[in-house]
Amino acid sequence: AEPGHKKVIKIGVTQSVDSMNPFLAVRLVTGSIQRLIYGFLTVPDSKTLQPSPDLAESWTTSPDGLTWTFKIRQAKWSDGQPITADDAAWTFNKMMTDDGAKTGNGPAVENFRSVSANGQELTIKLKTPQASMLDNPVPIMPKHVWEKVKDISKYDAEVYPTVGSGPYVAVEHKKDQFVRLEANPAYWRGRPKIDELQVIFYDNPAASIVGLKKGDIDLIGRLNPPDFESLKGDDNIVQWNTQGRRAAYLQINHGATTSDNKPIGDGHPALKDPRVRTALHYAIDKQKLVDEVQGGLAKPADGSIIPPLYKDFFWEASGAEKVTFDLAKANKILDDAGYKRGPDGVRTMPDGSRKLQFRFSIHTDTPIEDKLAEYLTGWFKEIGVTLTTKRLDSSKFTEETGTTALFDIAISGWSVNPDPEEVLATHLCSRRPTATGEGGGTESFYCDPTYESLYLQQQKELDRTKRADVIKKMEERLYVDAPVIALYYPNDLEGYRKDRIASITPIPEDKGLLYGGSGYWPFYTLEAVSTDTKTDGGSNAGLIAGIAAGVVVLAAAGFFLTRRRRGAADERE
Amino acid sequence: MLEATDLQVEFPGRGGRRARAVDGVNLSVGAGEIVALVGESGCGKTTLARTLLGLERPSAGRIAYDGTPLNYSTRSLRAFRRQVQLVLQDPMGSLNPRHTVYDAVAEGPRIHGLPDEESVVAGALARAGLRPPERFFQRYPHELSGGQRQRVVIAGALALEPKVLIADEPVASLDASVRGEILALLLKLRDELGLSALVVTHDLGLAWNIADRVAVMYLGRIVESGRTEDVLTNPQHPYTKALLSVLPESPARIVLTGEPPDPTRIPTGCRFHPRCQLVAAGTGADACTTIPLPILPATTDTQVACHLVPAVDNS
Amino acid sequence: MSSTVEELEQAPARHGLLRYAATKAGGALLSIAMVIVATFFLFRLLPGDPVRALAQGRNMTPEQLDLERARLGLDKPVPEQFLHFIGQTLRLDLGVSYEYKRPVLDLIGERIGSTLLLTGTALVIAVSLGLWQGARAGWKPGSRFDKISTAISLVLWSVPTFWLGLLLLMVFAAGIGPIPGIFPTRGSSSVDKPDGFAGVLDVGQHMVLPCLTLVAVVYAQYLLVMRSSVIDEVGQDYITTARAKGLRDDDVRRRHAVPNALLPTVTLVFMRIGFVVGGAVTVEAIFSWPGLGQLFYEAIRVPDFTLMQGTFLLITVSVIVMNTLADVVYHVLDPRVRSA
Amino acid sequence: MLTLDELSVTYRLGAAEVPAVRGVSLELASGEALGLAGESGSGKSSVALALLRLLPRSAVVGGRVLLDGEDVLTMKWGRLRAVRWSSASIVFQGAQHGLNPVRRIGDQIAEPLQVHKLASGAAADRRVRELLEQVGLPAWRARSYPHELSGGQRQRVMIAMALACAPQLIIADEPTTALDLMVQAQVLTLIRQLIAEHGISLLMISHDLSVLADVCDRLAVMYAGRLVEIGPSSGEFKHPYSQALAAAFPTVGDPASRLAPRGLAGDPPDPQRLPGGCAFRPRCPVALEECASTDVQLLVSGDRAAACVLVGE
Amino acid sequence: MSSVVWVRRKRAFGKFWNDFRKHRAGVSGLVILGVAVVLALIAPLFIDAGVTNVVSGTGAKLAPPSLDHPLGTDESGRSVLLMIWWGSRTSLLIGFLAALLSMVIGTVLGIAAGHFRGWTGAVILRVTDWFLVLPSLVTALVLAAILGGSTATIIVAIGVTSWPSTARLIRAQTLAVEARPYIERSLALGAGHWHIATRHVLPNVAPLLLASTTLEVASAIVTESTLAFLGVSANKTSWGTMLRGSYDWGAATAGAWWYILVPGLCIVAVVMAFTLCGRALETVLNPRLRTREA
Ligand SMILES: Nc1ncnc2c1ncn2[C@@H]1O[C@H](COP(=O)(O)OP(=O)(O)OP(=O)(O)O)[C@@H](O)[C@H]1O
Ligand SMILES: Nc1ncnc2c1ncn2[C@@H]1O[C@H](COP(=O)(O)OP(=O)(O)OP(=O)(O)O)[C@@H](O)[C@H]1O
Ligand SMILES: [Mg+2]
Ligand SMILES: [Mg+2]
Repeated sequence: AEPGHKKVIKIGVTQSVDSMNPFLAVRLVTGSIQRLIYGFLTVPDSKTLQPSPDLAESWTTSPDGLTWTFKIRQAKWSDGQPITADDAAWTFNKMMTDDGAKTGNGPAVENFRSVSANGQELTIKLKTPQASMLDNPVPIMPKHVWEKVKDISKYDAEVYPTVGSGPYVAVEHKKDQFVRLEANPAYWRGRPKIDELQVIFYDNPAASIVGLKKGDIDLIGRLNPPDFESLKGDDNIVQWNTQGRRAAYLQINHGATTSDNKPIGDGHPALKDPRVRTALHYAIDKQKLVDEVQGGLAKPADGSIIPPLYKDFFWEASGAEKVTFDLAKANKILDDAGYKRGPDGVRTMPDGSRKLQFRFSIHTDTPIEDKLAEYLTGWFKEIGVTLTTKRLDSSKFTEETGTTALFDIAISGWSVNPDPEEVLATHLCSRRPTATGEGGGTESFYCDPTYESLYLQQQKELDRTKRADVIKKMEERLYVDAPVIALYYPNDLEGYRKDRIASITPIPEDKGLLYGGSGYWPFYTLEAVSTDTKTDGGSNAGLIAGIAAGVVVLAAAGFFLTRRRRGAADERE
Repeated sequence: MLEATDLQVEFPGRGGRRARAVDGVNLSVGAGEIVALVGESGCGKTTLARTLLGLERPSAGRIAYDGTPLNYSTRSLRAFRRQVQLVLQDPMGSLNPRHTVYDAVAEGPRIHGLPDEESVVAGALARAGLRPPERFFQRYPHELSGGQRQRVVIAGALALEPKVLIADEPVASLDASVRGEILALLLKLRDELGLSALVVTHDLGLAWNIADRVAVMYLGRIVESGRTEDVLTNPQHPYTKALLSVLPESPARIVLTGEPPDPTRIPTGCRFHPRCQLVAAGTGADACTTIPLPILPATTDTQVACHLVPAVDNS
Repeated sequence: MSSTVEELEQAPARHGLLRYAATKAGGALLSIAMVIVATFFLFRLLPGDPVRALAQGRNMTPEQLDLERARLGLDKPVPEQFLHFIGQTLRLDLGVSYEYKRPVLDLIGERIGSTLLLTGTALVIAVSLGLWQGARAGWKPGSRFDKISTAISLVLWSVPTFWLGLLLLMVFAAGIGPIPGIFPTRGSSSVDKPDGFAGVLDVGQHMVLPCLTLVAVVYAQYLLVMRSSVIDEVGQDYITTARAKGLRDDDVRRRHAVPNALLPTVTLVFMRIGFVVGGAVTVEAIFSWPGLGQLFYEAIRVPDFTLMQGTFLLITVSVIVMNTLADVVYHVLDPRVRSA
Repeated sequence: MLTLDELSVTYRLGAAEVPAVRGVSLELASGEALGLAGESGSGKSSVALALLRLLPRSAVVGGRVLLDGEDVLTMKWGRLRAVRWSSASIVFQGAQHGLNPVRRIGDQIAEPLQVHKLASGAAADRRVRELLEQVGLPAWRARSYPHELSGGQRQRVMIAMALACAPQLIIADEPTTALDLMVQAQVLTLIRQLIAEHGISLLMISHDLSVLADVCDRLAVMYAGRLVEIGPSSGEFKHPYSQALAAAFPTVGDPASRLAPRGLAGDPPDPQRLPGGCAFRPRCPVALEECASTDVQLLVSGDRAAACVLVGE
Repeated sequence: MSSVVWVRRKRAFGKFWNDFRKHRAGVSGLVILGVAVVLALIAPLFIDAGVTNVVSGTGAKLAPPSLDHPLGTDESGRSVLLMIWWGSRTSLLIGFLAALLSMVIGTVLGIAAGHFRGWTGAVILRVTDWFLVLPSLVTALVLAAILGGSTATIIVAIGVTSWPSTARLIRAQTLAVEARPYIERSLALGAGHWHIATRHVLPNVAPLLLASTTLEVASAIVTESTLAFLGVSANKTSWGTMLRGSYDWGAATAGAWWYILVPGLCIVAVVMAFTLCGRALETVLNPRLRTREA
């Protein structure tokens, strides 16, 4: 492209980049940028979200599912060096051997026994079968560049242009301000259609909306409902509202235990009773929550922890199993189970020992959760259950709801990847904290034999359809047993300027996501409106106007003051 | 009554040097006697007065009241302060602007837990010439004239029925036309109650007005003392002579040059010699610059600390 | 008197300044030591397990957590951690950020420039404008100029910084009605910042709104302080003397009242630097200004233990240092205390 | 040279008015030294400040102040600035406050020279040195700051400053109050010597009659904003207030005052609440009935004039 | 005699009121303040915490001012007017209590630092100076983050970081008062530490303390709103949390100016009222300023 007529697209984000070193970075925004810079073994298909070839052209699995062989594509790094299986092997081996390199994606190689390379052939040996092998989140790094790094854990990777194998190359990063990416001409799928992609950081979400409306940025993802609403009515802006990757649910302390099955925490005993959990489930008007809390920009959850975006894996309740808002039914369940109402209308345990008074743990500083809490409190009151809200800052929240189990009901949620294994695993027995109260990563303290066996089954099942069936059974189990109660699936809300972005392909192509999606498709296919010039003219005009105004004001003030002074000089002291 | 012996008071001065504000003073105030302490600014008059009240600890020497040495424990200090009271220069400042006259006068009785507070206060006010006392009870200092304020301060002291009054420049900030009244009050109290008083002043006219005895202080020492008539009409010490000579009426002025001396650097020999008109005129003796003078004893007779004045016959 | 006497008299004075500066520096060091110790214990009070907080919901095995804990030195007993912390801090090592995995000092180093630029400019403007206006207002209390200035500053003084910033952003960056949004919505420079003078202009344009916000709130305080300081001087006899000498009113103010009134303000000006720093946290958050305040705010939100500790330490220590400097500067400026 | 004609000064305090000076008329001949006495609050300083229009804005000035025939009160500001200090200068009461604490005294002495364009640069320096020597201070003191000087030295600096523009008139407002006895004597000697040498007119204000009598040719006594007596400094006072004031400072050695302090009964008047008739009547030892109604003006008797009905007799 | 005292007090107050009345700004501040405080106090007679409950919002979301909702509604359809009214209770409570806390600490330490000359005073002064230079907002932010942002901790965080200036002021006043001759006189009468501190120093610093507390309340309210805005306050509805809400819910971009302006203007108005009052009190009660004005 001619200089000065570069096609530039600017994306606004409300999180700054934590580290340009993929071995260390954990933030979502950084992950999105890595997707654009580096190749992965596979990439979700733009239509079906099934794993499809990326750097790995093809792959095979041994019958026992323990050995995977990937054929690495004949392509070049952005600096012209060929990409080989050795690069991938080096990347994985580095993570397996260097603790410092585990920070970013450590768990992804946890199950690896060994990784070896032979020309373009990469062989990974696993400890146990793993169906999610094809959703490996590790970017493949150029060995010839990175092997020179002495201590990965201290390396900030601020070297530009970066050497990568994705559609873009990072050429500049200003901390807390922006990352500038240029099209990678050597990209194996072909050069992207625009010349430059800028990822611009806003600390203040309101300012980013202003920026989009003004044209300071061209696209912004991960909007919250009110900001999304405020884009309405702007002719230049497309409001992008689709199914999201996330499920929001309640986590219920149904008798938390440690990994050696010792009780932990101070959960309310009534919640151990599945009937109470079901009754609570009946007392939640999910549609109302969607309307009031999410401004209608979500889908009520008639399923479990996997959102309908992932058609293959989504399970929806039906028939008798299906729980719909019904306070009478909820009351009846509780009455039948022997939780009698006291004189104050609050139910007590059947033995009369405790009132059904639950705490609801939410985060500080999250109005959505506040609001949710108020609605739940209202409905639960109708069924004789008192709910008190307990606001916790995020570290305390994580500790109380994830390790020490000092909660009754807590807000929870998970953004699901194209392969749902990660979220399924958060409800495994092994994820409960150890006897010493450490570690874990459970989202529910759940430990259910049925669920466990189903999990093992889907892990080994390499046939996608069969595996999906097993996974749906797991979701059903969660739905019925209710250690977690799914509330709704928030929509993915984005906005972009159509006077700047000529076309952009979501992922999946049918009603998919833009910024928030998996893979690089939207930003690879992005096309800019061609009349593009640098926007400097405009901003300079503003500047000049501003300076001129300032000068006028100063001159006027100066004139006024000197006049006053001259006047005063001979008047009075 | 009140007697100071070889009193010395030091202050930490600049640069680690110590300022000897009072440098060896013997002074006594007899019963029913008014003693004036005169001297120029910074010579240590106020420090001496404060030390006599126990507000400042002497670094050497001692103070005795009625023969018993002053003890600095809280209790005995308090007891001592019922006997010896203070009147300060600035009556406005000596009264808390937020306390009424009654509160101000009753403060002493309250601290000492005297019974029948109100009659004590009324009595003290009446004695200080504020009659009828009730009319003044609820007034605030700013509603009084300067002279009335000073009377209130005196009444506050009288409320404790002290034996000795120490007055530091009691009329210096009062209007000329009012000062006579206050001085007359002091004289009257002496006559009626037998109160002793130490009046600190730089005004020789004042001393002449009311004092029985005068002590002239220079740089932390008393350089001449004796009966008022003797000292003021027939001064012996060159310093006293100079002080008297600069009074407007006096015929021949001896204006001393230089600044009031610095208590952190006391000259050797006679401490007055750098400014002494006799030394300047060359009539001084060698001793003036080299031999320190002895401290004058606390007698009531006229005495002078000067190498050039032949010792007065003390017999 | 001869000049040797003069030298004799001046020597201890100069000596006095040195000693004064040394005392002040000693005091500052003591304060810094207190800050360091306090910081350590303050941050140990933080609820929750920092390592878990770091995991941010990512699933980590107990072994990984242990590893992380060991890496951060959190597995050792508190006294040992304390000694380690002290030693580290004394070596000017503020530890490694949990979140960014990089030395806190590096992170600070990357952002301190923009903060200095913003707060420095704001401070210079606020001080000069505030002092100038305060001096004029205080010179004729009750005049129209005084009334207007005082009113403005009282309003500004009452306005929460962040709110003002938001309003300015909405009005002058977004544009409302006839007012065009001529100022950028974020950051300290454009992505395509041109070189040379145009680049300076670019940064200048970005700085207008955040700077205005900071100035507005801070300058009011300087104005009020200077005003009352000048009012204190106006009644002084030396002012009457100066007028009696036949000086013009303005000259009396400029040559006599203001220099004297400035002296007590010096300390206050510096004392308020802490306020500017505090204001910078909100302003940087609103205008996405990539500075220390933003880093600190981010550290609190994560929460990033070491980063929070490091930035807090740095901010506090620099304020202490500034204040100490102010004391010494005051000492040099005021001839009365200089040789006292 | 200086004529005050019915000068009045009234301070406005919110709604209240404080008549500080109520019709003062006097004349000061060239080369003459006039003393103005009176106790605190009688309006002495107000008179002094009114002479050069230095009063605060809350003061309303009436009457005329003729300086060499020109009315100071109606002068243009430019002219007034020119007159200030070059025709008449002031030595203030509190020398510690009359000097700017943060400027070197040399600069402060030179300032009027520069303002009135009489000298600048090296010439001004020379003049400053000269002036300092005139008041008996070493020239190097020009580089000192006020706080490095003692009270007496500062008062000398004030005097040097007053002399800077060689004015015909010096107004000295309590130049020795708050100074020590000996220092006071030094300063008075200096003033006496300077007016004798330069032929300057002097208006000296003090509350101490004896000090004034010592320096001045004529004495004026103020009470409650009025002149109550004016006459040569030698000789007996006629007004009972002046007499009482004189008696308040006893002569050492005078047996009459030994152990007999004398003063006036009653309190000084509050300018906001002056009694009708003669303002001094409530305290007057010899008050007559008519004093309650007649507001006595200055009555001339021989070489002095006094505002007392007894004087006319 | 006590009736005489009472009459005296009344007259003293009358004089004070006369002086105060002359400060028009101060009086208007006092009026605003009075209205705000009275409204906050009587709020429970008319409304309850229910108005801040999201579920009970009756209006449309972010509806502009109308007859039903004179100041519009927020993101949940709650009346901004009612929330402002109810929220004033939290804002004022935090303002007053934080100021009170800071005043108590400041007074005790200030008097102690001024009264005890030896090392006690020196140590207190050192500590005060140390706290004084700590950037108070930053410190409060850290404290609130560490202690969790309940109303009580916010009060503590603000109180603990704002006392040093009070202590400084009180110390300076104490020194000034103790330099007065009446302290010397009192000592000569036999007074002890306690007597001096309570009978002389405290009554003399009390008026200034009142003025400075008034100013302190103002800054506490601003600090609370800033802390709320920065998200460390898990408070009940206050003006600060409302502003935070307006920010979180995109009121600015949605053009819901009432939701941003009203709480902000309330803060400005009340803070300004406190400031005006405080300044007027200062001029009326501070003898130094008073003589200047005279
Ligand atoms: N608290 C103190 N600390 C240090 N030095 C002091 C203190 N009090 C007095 N001095 C010094 O002691 C010396 C004597 O002071 P003092 O006040 O007793 O003098 P004085 O004769 O009362 O003077 P004046 O007539 O001015 O009141 C002075 O040089 C003074 O500077
Ligand atoms: N700026 C002012 N505002 C109001 N009243 C004033 C002002 N200056 C002086 N006064 C009043 O005017 C009267 C005369 O004051 P002035 O200063 O002239 O008296 P003075 O004779 O110089 O007294 P002193 O001997 O105390 O200096 C006094 O009652 C005083 O309170
Ligand atoms: Mg004294
Ligand atoms: Mg005067």
